[in-house]
Amino acid sequence: MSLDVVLFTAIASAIAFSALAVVFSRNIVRSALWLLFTLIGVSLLYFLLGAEFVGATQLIVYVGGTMVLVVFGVMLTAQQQFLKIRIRPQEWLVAGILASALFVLLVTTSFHLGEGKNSPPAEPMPGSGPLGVGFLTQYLLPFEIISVHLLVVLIGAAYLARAKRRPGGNRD
Amino acid sequence: MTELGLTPYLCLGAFLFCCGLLCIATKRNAIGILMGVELVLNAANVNFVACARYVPQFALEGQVFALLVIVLAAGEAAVALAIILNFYNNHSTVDVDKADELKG
Amino acid sequence: MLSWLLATPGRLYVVATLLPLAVFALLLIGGGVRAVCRPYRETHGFARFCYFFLGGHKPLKSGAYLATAGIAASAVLAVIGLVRFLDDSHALSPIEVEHRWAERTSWAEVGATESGPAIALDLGYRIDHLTALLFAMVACVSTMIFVFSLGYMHDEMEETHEDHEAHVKRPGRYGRFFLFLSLFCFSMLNLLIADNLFQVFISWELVGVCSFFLIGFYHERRSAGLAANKAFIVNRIGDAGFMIGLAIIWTYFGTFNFQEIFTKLASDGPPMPAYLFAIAGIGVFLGCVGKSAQFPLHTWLPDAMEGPTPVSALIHAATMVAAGVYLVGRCYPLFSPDVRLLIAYTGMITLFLGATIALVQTDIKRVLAYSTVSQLGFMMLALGIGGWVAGLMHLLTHAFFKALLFLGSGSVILGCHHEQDLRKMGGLRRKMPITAFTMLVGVLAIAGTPFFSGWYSKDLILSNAMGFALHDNQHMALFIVPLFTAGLTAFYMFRLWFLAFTGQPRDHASEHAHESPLTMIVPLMILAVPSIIVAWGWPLWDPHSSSLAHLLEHAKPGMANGLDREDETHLAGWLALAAAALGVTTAVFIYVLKKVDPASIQAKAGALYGFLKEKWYFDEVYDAMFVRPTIALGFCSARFDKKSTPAAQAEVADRTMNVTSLDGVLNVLGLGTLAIGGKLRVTQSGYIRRYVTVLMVATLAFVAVFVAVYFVG
Amino acid sequence: MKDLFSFLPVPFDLIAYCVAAGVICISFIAAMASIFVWLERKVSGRIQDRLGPTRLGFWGLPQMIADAVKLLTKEDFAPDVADKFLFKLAPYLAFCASFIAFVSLPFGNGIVGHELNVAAFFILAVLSSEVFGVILAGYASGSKWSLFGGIREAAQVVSYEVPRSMCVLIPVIVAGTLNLNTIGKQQTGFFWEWNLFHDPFTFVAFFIFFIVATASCKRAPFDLAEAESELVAGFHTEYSGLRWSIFFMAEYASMFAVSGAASLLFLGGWHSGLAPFELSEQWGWVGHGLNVVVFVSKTSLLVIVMMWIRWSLPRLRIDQVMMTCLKYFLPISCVLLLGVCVWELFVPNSIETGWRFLSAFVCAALVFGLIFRLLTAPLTMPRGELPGAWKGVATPLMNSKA
Repeated sequence: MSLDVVLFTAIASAIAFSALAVVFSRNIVRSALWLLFTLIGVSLLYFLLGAEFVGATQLIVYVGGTMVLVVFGVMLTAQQQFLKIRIRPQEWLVAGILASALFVLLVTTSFHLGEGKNSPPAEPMPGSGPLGVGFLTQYLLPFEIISVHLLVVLIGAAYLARAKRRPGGNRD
Repeated sequence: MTELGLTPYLCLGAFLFCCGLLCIATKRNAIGILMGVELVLNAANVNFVACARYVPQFALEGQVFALLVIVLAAGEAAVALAIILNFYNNHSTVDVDKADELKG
Repeated sequence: MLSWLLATPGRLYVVATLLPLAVFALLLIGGGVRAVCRPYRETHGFARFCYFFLGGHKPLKSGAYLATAGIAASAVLAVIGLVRFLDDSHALSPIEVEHRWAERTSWAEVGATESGPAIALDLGYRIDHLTALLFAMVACVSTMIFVFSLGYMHDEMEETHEDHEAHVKRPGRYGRFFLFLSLFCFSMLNLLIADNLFQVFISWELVGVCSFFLIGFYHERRSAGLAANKAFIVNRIGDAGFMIGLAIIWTYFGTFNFQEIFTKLASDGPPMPAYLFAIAGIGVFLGCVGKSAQFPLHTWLPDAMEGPTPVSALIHAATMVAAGVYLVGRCYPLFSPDVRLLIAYTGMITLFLGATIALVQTDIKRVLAYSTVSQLGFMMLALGIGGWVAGLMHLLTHAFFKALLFLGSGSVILGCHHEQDLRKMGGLRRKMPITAFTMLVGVLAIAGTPFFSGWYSKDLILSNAMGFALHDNQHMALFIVPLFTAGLTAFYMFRLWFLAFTGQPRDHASEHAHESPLTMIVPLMILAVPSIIVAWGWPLWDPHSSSLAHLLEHAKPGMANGLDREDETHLAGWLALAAAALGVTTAVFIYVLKKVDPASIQAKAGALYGFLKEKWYFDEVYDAMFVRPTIALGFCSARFDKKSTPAAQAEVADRTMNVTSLDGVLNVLGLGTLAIGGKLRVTQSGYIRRYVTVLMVATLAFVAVFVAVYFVG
Repeated sequence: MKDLFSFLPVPFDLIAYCVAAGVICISFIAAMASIFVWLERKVSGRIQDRLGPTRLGFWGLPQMIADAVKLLTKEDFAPDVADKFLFKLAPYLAFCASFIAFVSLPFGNGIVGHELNVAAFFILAVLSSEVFGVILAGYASGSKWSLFGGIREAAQVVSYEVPRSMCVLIPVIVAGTLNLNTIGKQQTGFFWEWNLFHDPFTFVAFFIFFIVATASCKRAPFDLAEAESELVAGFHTEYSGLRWSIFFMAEYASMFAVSGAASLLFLGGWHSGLAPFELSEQWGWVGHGLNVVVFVSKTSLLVIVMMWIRWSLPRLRIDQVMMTCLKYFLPISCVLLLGVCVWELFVPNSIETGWRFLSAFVCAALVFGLIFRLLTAPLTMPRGELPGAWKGVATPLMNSKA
């Protein structure tokens, strides 16, 4: 048992537990919290894999940005009656069966796909330098698309979430 | 198991993916659905990065696309939340089942 | 610029070709800008300035001069080019000539592969004797026609022109006329210099559309619109055949370049089955039939007289109908012997048909139109029997004297205040002497009077025909009919001249006739000269020594050699002369000495007269064969869709569809879709988790298939 | 340092090392926190004429112990409406975030928990997730004041993250690496080698970074999340005792972390600026020790400056806070970023060297001048006496003198 295996086991079980907790939490705020732990766990996994830059990005964008937004949204809409809206048990059953079937299939696929890839190559993962160069050369187009996409999102989100003046002013 | 291969990562990704789907399928809260989507995206990202680590020719590609997915997810969350807030303003609820004006 | 031109003197021709296009573009842009600025003419500012700078309400007069100058420059360049080309072809080897007088560039490439080069659509020009001569002819004749038009179209210069036939008032269209004429000339010149069938086809269609515009120039008149449509539609029939021919050629040769096609043909023979080769030839010929008004597609040409007379002159002499004959000559190696025989017989039928109808026409332009049909028949006949040189030489000579005749008739019509009926003319010789004299030259030339250009070419055609007929006795008709028709030609042309110019005026229009202005007379006089001398050679009295024929010999395609079988005895020439003399004599008897009254002949042969007068009932036959069935089919289709209801409820009938027919089927489809949609819309529940469940099922299925295919299987 | 545990079998040596490093860090932070609490009292006492901290025992040091005892023994309660789980979890979340930043913060050459290649980025990332604890605390308390505080905090921190990241990028561009240890090593030598004096843009960037970092640590004058005049006590209204103190440990830890980052990025890190060589390479363990001392004192100096600011400036309004960030710091940091790029690309070395010496010596002259002035300025009060309203009140010093 190498350290990697120990760490992976620990982190992966934490992630798995958190992910399950996201699904099964009745309270949406709790869900958000567990999602936060999942995301942090995933970022730790990236560090474990040696993708430090991706891990740090996951932390700053996902944990520090996206999750703050989500929690923000939760808080803005959190009223007691919405915290615990449920669905019928039958739907739970159907979805659960389907998801577990899918999981079994995916795991089968994973075992096939992962065959022969037991040890990572000796050289470390390319760090932020090669990534930056890659973004400005080989992957310039996706990079630009993402940039424009972000701009559009910025404008769109600002437009959608702006304070609207209601003609009647019947609600605050 | 002395060596950690690609398979555990892929399995973890599969698990996250299924959790995400389950989350989308079982939540009625719009934000809960959004969380499910985030889980699914993370599942994909785990696979990307794991493949970047274990398949040498994907060393750069995997990370690049993981980064792109992260950034996209941020944008997606922003827009989704804007929509949800709008929905909340108009319907005073975040229960997506109430958003069925267009149903057949 | 000059050195650029002289480096490859063939570019002279390019410049000459593009000049009319440039003029066209300038006029078009000017007119367009004027039209755009028109709404702002009342305001001040740049738009108003543009509007009035470009002529304001008046037609573009300066545009007409520009167009004339352009085509005149083309003509000058064409003559220079002709002289230089003749020099070069004497002095240099064929390869050098090819190098100096041909260029091509790739316009569009299709299907470049690693194994082979792309198939390219080329644009290019190639000058040989045929092109050079025809180019000079077209440019010069067009110039004359342009100059003539400057005078003839004079009444279009008014700000408001009143059309007496259509009873409408409209702005004059002086500029527009020259706009179309320029495009017409460009198309024809481009067709001539083209070195490939593709470019020919483009120009071909441009010529067609220009003729459409020009025939329908007085589009307020219903007859003009119909004639334009007719010309266009009939040409489409021919062009359909042309397209088929092109498609076959492209498929099997992979190129449209004439030289490449001919080289392949000469070295390997046709690379396709014989029947396809024949179909390709017939297809191309069908295009020529449409363009050159051969039987059975000749019916559009007389109707095309609805356009202004200079347009008729241009169509009949220099451009449109010449294009068909030119293309037959150009594509000569594409025609197998059977197809050539078909060409010959088509020509024979056409020439007889045209001549017989021309006998009884009373409209001065229609007589000329049918004479054109007949003369084109002569050319086709000549080409069909192997008299390549004879046919194309007749094209050249005919262009000059037919242009002369048409412009002369234009002069007459203008002199008689737009009166075209020969029966109402008479005695114009004294009132318009120059027109009368120059037209006489044209009439003599077309009748085949010795030492006039027409004599040389027609003599050559008939001697070729006789040689062919003697060689193969079963085709004797190919000689007899033209010979007889030569007599008819002389008769009806002199009939025209006698009716118009001799005797006493028969109508007040001809009483008040006057000679035309100088701009119209001068082109007539100039055209009279080549009508006489263009085919001269030494010795003058030997029709076979014509220099024009010798020049054309150079351009003769290789496989045409040995096909022409002239008779050595010159018997055909004498016979033709005799036939012409007979025709002239008859005309003199009937119309000058008035020994026989035409009315009595008319009365005796009433049926035949009617038959000829009604143009062999071609229009009626076509009407019965094609037009009526088409309309009937349309009515049947309508009946199929609509319920039959009493005529009184026609509006109701329009709305009520027959549910068991096509419409019903479509309705069933639509309603069925609607019903299925109604059932399916329940699945669109608006619950995201349901959708996700479906999504999961789909993902499950896909992953399962993936696993099964890639790992298990 | 990893060699220390090499006697253990393979995975366990690392685990032991991690545990040891964690223990060291936590105890360091705890110690730091209590020292900073004491320091804060002293500073505020000096600045605002508060008497208590200056009186109790030797330099007021027993106050620290008294505080600790008070916090540890205070009743730990949670409101009824609170979400108990989240309420209890929130302080630890906040603390963890600050604590993790120390993993990659080098205290000396190689004296670092884990040398990350993206350390600068990593510190930003984990510090920005500290906000979660605050938000959750605000939400879980079940109090409107707390919720407002939490949401204010979220908005403020997320906004200030942007100019802060940009200001970090500026020295990173100069250094060409995100590795803080490397950045520290690059500034070996005299003080003009510090990134602060690299060019005018880094010089300005330092101050912007410091202000923005203050804001993102929710320190006054940007402490809108706990503005007692508006929100009672903001997100920690309902907290007391140990949990409350953990929030403050987190705050002091993150103050220390950003100050450490600032000193590493701009102020030469663990270099005193007075020796032309790397101490640890020349003098071994002694050098390492000196490095740590220099680094901690530099960083503590920056923390003291933060306290100084806190007790000197009035609090801003929340809209002013946001406007300052989005309308001023963001454009300024963008301009600085562009400027430093242009400088790196187009400015010749001679000018750069010239600027380096010029700015360094001017700054040094100013600092020395200030210190000289402070030391030589005449006292406004006789020694031992209190100023202002407290004039004439007896103090221990007076007593001792008397």
